[in-house]
Amino acid sequence: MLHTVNKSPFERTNLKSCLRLAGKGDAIMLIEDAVYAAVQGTAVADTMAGAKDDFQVYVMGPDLDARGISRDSVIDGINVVGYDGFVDLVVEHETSQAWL
Amino acid sequence: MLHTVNKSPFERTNLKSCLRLAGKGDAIMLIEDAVYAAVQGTAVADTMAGAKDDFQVYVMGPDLDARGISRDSVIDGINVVGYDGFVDLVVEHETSQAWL
Amino acid sequence: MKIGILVNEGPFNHQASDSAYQFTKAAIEKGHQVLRVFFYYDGVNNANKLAEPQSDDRNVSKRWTELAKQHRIDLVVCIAAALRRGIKEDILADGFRISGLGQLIEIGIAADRTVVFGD
Amino acid sequence: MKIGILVNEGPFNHQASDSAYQFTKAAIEKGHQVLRVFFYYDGVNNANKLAEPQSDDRNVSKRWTELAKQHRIDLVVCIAAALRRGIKEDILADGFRISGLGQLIEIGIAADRTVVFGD
Amino acid sequence: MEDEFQGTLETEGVRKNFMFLNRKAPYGSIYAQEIQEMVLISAAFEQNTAVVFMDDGVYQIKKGQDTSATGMKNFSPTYGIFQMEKEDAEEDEDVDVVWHIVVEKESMEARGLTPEDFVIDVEVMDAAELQKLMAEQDVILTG
Amino acid sequence: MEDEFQGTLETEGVRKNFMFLNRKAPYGSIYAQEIQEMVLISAAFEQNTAVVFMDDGVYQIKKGQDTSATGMKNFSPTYGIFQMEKEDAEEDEDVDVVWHIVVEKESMEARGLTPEDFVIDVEVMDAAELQKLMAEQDVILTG
Repeated sequence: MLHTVNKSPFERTNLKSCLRLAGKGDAIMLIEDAVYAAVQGTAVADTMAGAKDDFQVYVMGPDLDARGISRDSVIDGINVVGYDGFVDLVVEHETSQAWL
Repeated sequence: MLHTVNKSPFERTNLKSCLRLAGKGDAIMLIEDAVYAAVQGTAVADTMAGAKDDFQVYVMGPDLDARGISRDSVIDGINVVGYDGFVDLVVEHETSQAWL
Repeated sequence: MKIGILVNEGPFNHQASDSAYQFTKAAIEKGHQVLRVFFYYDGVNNANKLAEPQSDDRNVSKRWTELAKQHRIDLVVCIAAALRRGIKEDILADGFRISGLGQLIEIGIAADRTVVFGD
Repeated sequence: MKIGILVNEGPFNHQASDSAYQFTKAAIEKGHQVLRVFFYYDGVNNANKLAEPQSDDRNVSKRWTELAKQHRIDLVVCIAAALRRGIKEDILADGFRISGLGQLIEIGIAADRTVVFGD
Repeated sequence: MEDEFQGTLETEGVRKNFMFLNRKAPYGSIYAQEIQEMVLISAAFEQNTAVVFMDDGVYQIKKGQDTSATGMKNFSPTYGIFQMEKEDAEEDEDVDVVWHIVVEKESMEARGLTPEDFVIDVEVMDAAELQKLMAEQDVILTG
Repeated sequence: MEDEFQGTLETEGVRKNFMFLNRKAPYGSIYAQEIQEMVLISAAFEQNTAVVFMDDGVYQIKKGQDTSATGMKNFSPTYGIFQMEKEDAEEDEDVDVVWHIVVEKESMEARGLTPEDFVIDVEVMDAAELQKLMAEQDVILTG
C-alpha cells in the first residue's frame, strides 16, 4: 500500500496517523507541506529516521525545491523522487491512501 | 487580549501555539472544532484544566450543541457563552487574535 | 462600538463564514455598528450568487445579502483575490461590492475592533 | 494502467489541484491512461472559467482545460457540490462537464488506481 | 472517441472493496457531510463498503447533535441510512456485498468516547485490526 | 446613507499598531502569498507594522525557493520589499512609523533553522518577547 501525506508534521497529526496505521513495508510518499518531515535536524527528524526502518519513505523533489529545502538536507534513506516517480509508486502499489 | 481558537486540539497545534503566546490573564475563546478542547475526560483535558488557571477560557455553546457535546461535560471553570457573549468578549478586550 | 470583520474562507467548506455571520448578527443585535465585512482568500467565494444549496440547508451567500440589506452593512470582496478565483460582477450577489485590499486596512484603522474568521 | 483522480480542493487556496495536475501530466507522459479527473468538495471551483490569475502566475482552471483537450481527459465536476457553491454551466470552463457523484464511484470500479488530492 | 467524454465507464460485474475514511470533525469543515453523499451513491453500485471513523472523524457520529443555534444543517440522522444499508446487505440473500462500519479504538478512547455515544452501531477495531482491513481495500476515498 | 456603502472609512490622522501573523508554510496553501499583498497595501497607510513569522510561517522566508518544477509562482522575492519598507521607515525622518520583522525563536529552532537561512533580516524574539509585542498591537491580521 502507498500512503500519501501532504501536511506539515509540525502543525497537523496526519503523519502520526499514517505511521500508526501503515503496515510494515508500506510506502509513504511525502508531498506538499509534508516534505518538511524529510529534513535532517528538525524536532521531528528522529520520528522520521525511525519510520524509514519500517517503511519505504519517499519525498517529492519539486516540493522540496519550491520550499528552498536542499535535497542534501534530506534524511539518509528517504528517497527523493519527482512526479514521474510518484506515478511509478502509485502503479507499484495496488491501493493508495491519502492522509488528508 | 482575546484569543480565538477554532481548530481541534487533537488534529492541529493552533491551541498549543495560542497557549504558548497568550499572556497571563488573557481570554481564550474556543469556537468551531476547538470546542472539543473544553471537554472533560479526553486526552487533552489536563492541558485545558491547567490552562484555565492562567487564562479566562470560554467555549461557544452553539458549537458544543451542534457537535452533540453536552454542556455538562465541559471542564469546570470554562465558561459556556453564545454569540452574544463572544461579542461582549471582543468589546471587553482591545485586541483580538485569531489562531488560524 | 465600531466593529470590522474579516472572512478568510468560502461558504460551506469551512465554518468561518457561518461563525462570522452569527457573530455579525449578534453584534448588531447588541447595538454595535458593523462597519464592514471584508472577504479575502477563498472568502471571496461567499459572494457567488449562483450558489444553490439544498433546500434544507442554509444559503450562506443569500444570508449575507439579506443581513446587509437589513442593516446597511458594507460587504466588500477583495478584487485581487476575486479575480484569481473568478468572482466577477456578473456573478456577484446583491449587497456585495468588489474593491481593493485597502478597504481591509481601513477597517483596522477606523474600527474599534477587528475580528478575523478563517480556517 | 488506468488511473482515476479525485481533486478535493479549489484552485490556489491549496496545492491539491496543482499536485493533481502535475501527477496527471506525469502519468500521461509515462503512457498511462487517465480515465477521469473528478472534482468534489471545493474542488468544483477549479471549473470556474471566470478566473483571471495574475499574469505571472499559473492559470489553474485553464491548465486543466488544455490538458483535457490535448489528451482527451474527462474532467467531471460533481453536480451537488457545484450547485452548493455556484458552479454552473454559465461559468463552466471548457473541457469540464457537470455530472453526478456516481461518476466518482465509476472511477473506483473501472480504474486500476484511484489517487486522491486534497487538504 | 467523443463519447468517451460523456459516457459512463465500464463497471458491470466488478466488485471491489471501497473504504470511506473519515478523519475530520463535523461542522468545522464540510468533509463529513459531503463524504456521506459519496457513501450513499456508492451503495447503489453494490460494492463492498467499509466506512471508517478515526481521529476526529469519530466525532461525526456523536449522539445528540443540535445545530439549530449555528444555523447549519444537522446531517447526523443520515448515518442511520448507512446502518440500514449494512443491515440490508446482511439480510438480503441475493446481495452478497459486505459492509463494515468501524470506529478506531485509539481515536475513540483519546476523546473519552464509548460505543454508546454513537448514533449507529459500530465495530470497534484497534489500529492493528484496522490496518489489516485497510490493506484489503482496492479503493480508499477520503476528504 | 447610501454612500456609506461605497465610501471609504475615515482613517486620516490615525496611527495604529498592525501585526501580520504568519503561521503557515508557503505553497501548500495560499495564505503566505496573499497576506503579502495585505502587508504591501498596508504600508501605504503608514501604520506601525509588525510582520511576524512563527510556527510553519518561518518557512515562508526560507532562502533558495525554486518553484519551477511545481508550476507555482515563487513569491519569496517580495519579502525583500518588506525589508525596504522597514529601511525606508527607519531612514525617512518625515515618516515615524515603526516596522518590525520578527521570527519566533522557538519555531525557528524546532525546524533547525537560523537567521542565515532567511531571505531577509529578521529580529529573533522568544515567545515571551513576542507575547509582549503582541500585547501592544491594535489589530492582528492573519490567514
